[in-house]
Amino acid sequence: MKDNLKIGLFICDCGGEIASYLDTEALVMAAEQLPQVALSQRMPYLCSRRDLMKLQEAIRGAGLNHIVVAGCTPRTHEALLRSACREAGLNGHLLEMVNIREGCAWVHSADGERAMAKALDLLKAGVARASLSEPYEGVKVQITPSALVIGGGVAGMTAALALAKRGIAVKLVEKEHHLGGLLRNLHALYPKEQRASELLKCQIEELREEPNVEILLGAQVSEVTGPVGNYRVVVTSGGAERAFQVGAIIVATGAQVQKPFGLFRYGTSKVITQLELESLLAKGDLQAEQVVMILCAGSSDENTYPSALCSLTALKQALLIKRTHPKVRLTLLFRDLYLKGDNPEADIRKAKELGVEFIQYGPEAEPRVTAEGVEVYDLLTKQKANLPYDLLILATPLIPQEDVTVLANRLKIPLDSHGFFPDVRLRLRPHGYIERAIYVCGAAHYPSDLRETTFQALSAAARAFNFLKQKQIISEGAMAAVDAALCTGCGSCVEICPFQAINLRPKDGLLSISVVEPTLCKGCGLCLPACPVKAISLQGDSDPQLTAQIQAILSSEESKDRPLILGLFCEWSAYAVAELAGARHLQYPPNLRIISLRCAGRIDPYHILWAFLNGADGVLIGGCLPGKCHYVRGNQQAEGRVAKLNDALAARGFEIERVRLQWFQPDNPSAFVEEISNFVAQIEALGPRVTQDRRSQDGAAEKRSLGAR
Amino acid sequence: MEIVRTPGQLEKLRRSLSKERDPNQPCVTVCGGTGCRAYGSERVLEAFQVEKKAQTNRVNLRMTGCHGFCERGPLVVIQPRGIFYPGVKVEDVPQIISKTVEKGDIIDSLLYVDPTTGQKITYESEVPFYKKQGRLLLDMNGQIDPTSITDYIALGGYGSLSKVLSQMTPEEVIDEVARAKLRGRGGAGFPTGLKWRLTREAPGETKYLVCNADEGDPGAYMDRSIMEGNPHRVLEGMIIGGYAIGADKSFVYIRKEYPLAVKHLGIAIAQARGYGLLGKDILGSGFDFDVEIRLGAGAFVCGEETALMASIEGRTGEPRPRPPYPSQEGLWGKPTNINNVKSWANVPLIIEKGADWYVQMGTEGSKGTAIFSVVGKINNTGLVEVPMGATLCQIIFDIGGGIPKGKEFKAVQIGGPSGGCISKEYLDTPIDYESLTELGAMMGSGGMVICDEDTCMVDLARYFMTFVQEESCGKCVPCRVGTKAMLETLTRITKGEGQGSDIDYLLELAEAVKSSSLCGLGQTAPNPILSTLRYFREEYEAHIYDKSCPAKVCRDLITYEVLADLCTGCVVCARNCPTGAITGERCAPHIINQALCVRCGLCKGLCNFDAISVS
Amino acid sequence: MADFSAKEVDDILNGQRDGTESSLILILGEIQERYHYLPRDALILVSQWLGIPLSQVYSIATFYNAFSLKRQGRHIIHVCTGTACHVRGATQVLDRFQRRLEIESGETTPDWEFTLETVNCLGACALGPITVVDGQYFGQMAASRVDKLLKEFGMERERA
Amino acid sequence: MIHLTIDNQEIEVEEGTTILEAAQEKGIFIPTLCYHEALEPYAACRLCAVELEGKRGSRLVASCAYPCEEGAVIHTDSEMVRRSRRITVELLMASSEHLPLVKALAAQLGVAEPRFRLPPDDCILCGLCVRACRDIVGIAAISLLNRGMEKRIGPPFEIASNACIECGTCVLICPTGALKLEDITKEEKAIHRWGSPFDRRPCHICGDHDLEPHLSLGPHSILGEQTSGEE
Repeated sequence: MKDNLKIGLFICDCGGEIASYLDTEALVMAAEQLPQVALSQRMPYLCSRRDLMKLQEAIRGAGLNHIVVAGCTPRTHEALLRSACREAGLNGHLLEMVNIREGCAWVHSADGERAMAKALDLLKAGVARASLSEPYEGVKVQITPSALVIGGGVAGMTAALALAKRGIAVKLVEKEHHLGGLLRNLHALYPKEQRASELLKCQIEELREEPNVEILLGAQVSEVTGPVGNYRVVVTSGGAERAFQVGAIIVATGAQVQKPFGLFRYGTSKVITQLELESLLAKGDLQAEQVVMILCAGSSDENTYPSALCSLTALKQALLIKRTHPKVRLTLLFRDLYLKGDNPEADIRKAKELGVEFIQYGPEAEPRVTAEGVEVYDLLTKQKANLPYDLLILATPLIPQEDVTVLANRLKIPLDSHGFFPDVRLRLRPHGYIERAIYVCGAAHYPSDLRETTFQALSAAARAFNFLKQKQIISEGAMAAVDAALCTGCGSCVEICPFQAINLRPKDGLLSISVVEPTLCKGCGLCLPACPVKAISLQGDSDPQLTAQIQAILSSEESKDRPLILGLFCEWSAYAVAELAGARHLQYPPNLRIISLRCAGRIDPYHILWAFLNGADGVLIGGCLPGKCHYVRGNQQAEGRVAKLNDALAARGFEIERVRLQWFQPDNPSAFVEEISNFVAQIEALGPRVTQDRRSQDGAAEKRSLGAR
Repeated sequence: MEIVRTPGQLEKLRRSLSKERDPNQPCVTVCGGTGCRAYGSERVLEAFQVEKKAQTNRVNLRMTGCHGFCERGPLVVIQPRGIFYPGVKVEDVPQIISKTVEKGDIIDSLLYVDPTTGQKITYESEVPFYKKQGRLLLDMNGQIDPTSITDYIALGGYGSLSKVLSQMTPEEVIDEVARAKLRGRGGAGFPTGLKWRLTREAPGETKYLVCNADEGDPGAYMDRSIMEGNPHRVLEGMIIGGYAIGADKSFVYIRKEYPLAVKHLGIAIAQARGYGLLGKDILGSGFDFDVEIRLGAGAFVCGEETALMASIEGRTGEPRPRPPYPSQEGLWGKPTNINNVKSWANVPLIIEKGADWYVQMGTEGSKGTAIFSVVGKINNTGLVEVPMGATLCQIIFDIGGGIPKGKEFKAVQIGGPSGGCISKEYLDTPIDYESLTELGAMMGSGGMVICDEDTCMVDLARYFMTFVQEESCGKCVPCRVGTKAMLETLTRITKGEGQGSDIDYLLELAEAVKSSSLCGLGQTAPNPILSTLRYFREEYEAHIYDKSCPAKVCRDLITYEVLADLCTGCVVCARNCPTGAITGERCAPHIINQALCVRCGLCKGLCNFDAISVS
Repeated sequence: MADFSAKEVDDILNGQRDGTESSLILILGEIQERYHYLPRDALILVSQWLGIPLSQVYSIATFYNAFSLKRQGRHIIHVCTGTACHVRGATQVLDRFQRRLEIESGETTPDWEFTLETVNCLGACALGPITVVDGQYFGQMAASRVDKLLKEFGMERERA
Repeated sequence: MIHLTIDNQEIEVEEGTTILEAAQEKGIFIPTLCYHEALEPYAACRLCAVELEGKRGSRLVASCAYPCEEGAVIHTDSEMVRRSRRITVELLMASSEHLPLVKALAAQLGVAEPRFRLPPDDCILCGLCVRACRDIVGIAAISLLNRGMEKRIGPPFEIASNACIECGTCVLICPTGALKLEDITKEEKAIHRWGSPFDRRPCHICGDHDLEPHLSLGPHSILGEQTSGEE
């Protein structure tokens, strides 16, 4: 506990949005009783110009050195309030926000009394946390004004060119020995039926003439390290290694066509894929009277996706065939037609005028292919049709490249369930999020046609350009620091850090100690639990702060809220969805006290013990779905630790059911509410925890020993 | 072309240029205003070029800006004598060259015939339309090629600028403009000198200057023809203004709908930069100034200064409350001085000839000239520039040549959507800012629409209300909903569904919209209604109570009929009637089936025997 | 009228090196010139390159008359409804166009041939009522001249 | 310090104070719709108009935006003011008579019936949500669209916004409850009024990224029996 502590507590009515559910006046009164609170004040609209001034006056006037604001979610207002504090001469990180709106008022509007109790606990926690917060400046990172483009297909080339034209130095890495990617195998393009080869030719020439672009063929990205805006990239080509710095990375690795072996007699001479047809058309030797096309081929099972691309290609090819070989009888079997563009119906009409037959089949009745023909149940005419064929074309979706996971790991960005690179779900991003400056475009992102790929490439380039334009970024986020005095140099943190931000440096000859590279550290805190001697502290989210917070949030003596449940939530998923539930005014039991963390992997088993020792009846840990962790492995580690902890708990005589690790989807609040309710129910079933009296010897001892850390 | 570095060099350049322009050297000028171009003046010019080659004649050809007499385009004037041929066709060109240019003979058949007196007129200066005007801003339009800076310089262009930069302090410039009592030609008539002073004295290093060329008022096009015909004078005015105010960056906000003006202005800016009259250290004075063009994307409200600035900054043209005024916080929060094209164009003249000369023109309160675009039911449609204080009568009858087809003059609408109608009782009022405002109209942009007996004033009011309704930005309630309410009511009236209470309701709405709207657009929007109600209330009452439209305009109150005795049964109307409402045997009188007739008036337009009557 | 191409838009943007908020309307203007409307993807690219919120770009695209978000026809007909033209009977002309093309002003014929627009004064009042087709002026218009005009621009008699 | 008179009360305020703020200090009530403490004045609803005496007679000014001037004489409840308020509210009623907020105002000012009507609408275009999203949250997911009578509020292209972080600020600042936070589809969530009108098939790959909704045609339209919604 620091002395000369002057905490200012400001509770916002939010123009009634909070005040109409919580008695803010009473909260102010209660807060005044808290130690270290020098000033406790109620504000009608803290985000209004007038109230912000009042806040600043208070800071200057009363000489406050820590601020706690109880109001809405930090996501909307923290930036505003921080800058207000700075103007008043207070380091922005001495501001602590307590979310009593989404986190309490709105979600317990049905139960005012208990909501009040909870709100007070949240306040106490905020104050406890604030009293230990330290000022710190963000880390400035100079941005290298150059970009790496991975993949030399249309997407990659377009993006590279767009950046180069604006004076950005670009390194274009292509694993093949020639540029062009998938487009090289295409014959004509939709909708203008322009020759693919020509388009490719002029694009490659344009690129080669561009001085700002360096093309590395037959090369692979073998290593990506360094901080955002300053990545150190190692590229290997033909055994030779090359390293260089880039500010931003564009991923345009494209995709490949799935070969539907074992489906629809694929492999037999008469059955080919769309791509194979392209080369036939290119060569111009198409001998067939009866052509059948099957769309969404073999995509009946759950884990596939209808791709707009297949439909477009099929339509384009149908038109082409009909134009060049009017005699051919052409039937197009589809489940869904996904079409885009100015007016796709026109093309469909054109196709029909040319005599293309369209037959829709249902998901339950896939077409059956025999040597003689294709059996299909026509949804419209409601009858079976048997179509003889001498050429069967299968529209199969694009699937990710084989080596995609390797790259994903190098770049430390997640893949979606299909193995494509998704966008970061910025929609529910936590506050203070800094972008990675890694942008994905083209088929690496999802199966997209040429028009869309070009668009995406340019859009990715645009985002990269605007990122690089800023010259430097300031990362405000929390930062890990090693206490050299305690570090034994065991190296477990070095192992665990997903961003290679920690290295061992020799210290006075014999033993070596860990050092954190601040520009690399993302402040996930995975290293803290890993350190056996607790030598690592996390700026802005230190262990003492967390323990104090836990103690305070559970402190309501003989709270009516038994069973009392502590939620330790990852801000990316569990906390985000909790806020969303708040925004929707969904109701869940007030028993839950939520603390938001950067990542579930930040949690140390003793935090959980500590919670129980302070009267928690249950602990719920919320993290991102497997593979969705924004710090690569955080959620897995959390899982491992909880498993280990269970024994320890059992030893201390707790039911292990009292701890649960739960994955949450950031955008599904109703599911969230469900989970919460049934966990609360489960704990209620177990009843309040019967342990030795809190003030008993060993309990206290336990507390001391833990608290000391 | 090399950069002009000092006033001396400019003067030297001017002398050498004017030497080249031998005054006795014959020169054919073809009007290149949008009006004449639409009549095909470009083709006429080509013909002249071809002919010039063919006849190996060393005549000078020049495509000039708008002469103003748009009614009779394409206009051709042969200098030095100023022989005037209106409505010239391509086939006339050869003889113009061979006769008039070569021999100096006048081609009688091409001369202009004064519709009132019926006599032929040879020289441009003697055409009543020009004779009775006092042309200040438009005078040069006929003499110079707007795409050539040398033409402008040869006639003394940029002389005022060099005078200002070499001999006057900014304060002196402002004083001169103030003494000239120049008032904003945008319509409101705020004293320009005062505005400049406010901006100059406003705190802040960076200041901006804007030329408002967003001439949105339907029926007014003098700004356009100045920018098309003499862009350099506008630029010169702006540079002088920039020097006086202490701004080094400026914008011209001009309508996209004026492609030619945009083009000419663009050329002018490029040329001025080329000669060092824009850019760094102009004429060695150490004063930097540059101009950028910003295009209006079709929003009348952007004529309002705060909306205009929003638009320049790249936002939607929504006005904001004033204060703060642009002179305090304008573009990007910096002091900004906004003036209309005509205001800027006046400046060089004031500097050149002096305030004392300028104040001799005009009335007590309003000095200088006013330009009106006289359009509508008038013989000589065109741009008219007269000294302030001229009477409507002079403009409409002496210059405008009166109402066509001997119809009866009914009213004149001045100032467009923000202006109002004035009835014939007031034809003799000398017009200036004050008198017009008293009469319930407004100088506005100077659009002057002449209405004859066939114009329905309710319909006219409704037209303007439709206009402002469409153009309202929709930000403030009175303007967004109020204008809609007024429009609905007017529509009801013109449909013959009006009620006794409607007039009072209109007045009430008009009052409220006028007093409580956010910006000028809303505050002036009711003027057309208020003024028509003031002078033509009986027409409203006719619509409401007798369900009739005296002017026979409002569709739902009229019927078309065939006058059997006049109808020759030529079946033209029957063949063209969009709804097939007209039937009848060839050579026998036709009949209009009123049930089918949609009163489009097509038949009346087509009938060569005036056999279709409206009642 | 050209089909949308993201690359072209990129070139337009690249032409505006000092790409700032202030040049936004000019840029949209150029895109409108090129395609006669503002394609969705174009707006997104503009917003991303200039770093202006898409919402702002979109609200500008919807605010100003000069911009259209719908694809336009091959021929664009502008009927001037300025005051001078109005008192000289522009309404009848507009009417006739609407009847013959079977669309309201601001709409495009289903066959993407004609788009009918009104404009508030082209400043050629002497010629009123005036109609502009693909930038070509036609003065002293009358309802009775509409059919002929449409024919000139290749509208077959059948419709209407 | 600036001295002025509001409703015959001499008052003293700091420079830069608006008339509205000054009046509120003194507990003088002025009705407002588009004004909000947390945002810059917008002066669009004109309900806060007050009478300002001047040399050339009185005029109405928007008190939310008009700064107090030395020696100004202001009336917040004169006949002039009441007349303008009555009309303004009557005009609001044209489309929003059903809103409690408007009802209350109408009752207060004694306006019985609007003399002209528009299609009912919950949104009164006060622009609070737009300004809050842009100026407070800093996201600018929504904006004012079109102009005049067509003016609306919505996200780009009026389909589910990708920029929206669903903080709900717009919803809670909306004075009329025109905005509701609701699910559109299982995949996408967007604010109810602004939902995509298209039938979006849940498509993992294409669905989320592409602003242009996929036009998924049923067999009928393909067989030409009917054309799809696009045209």
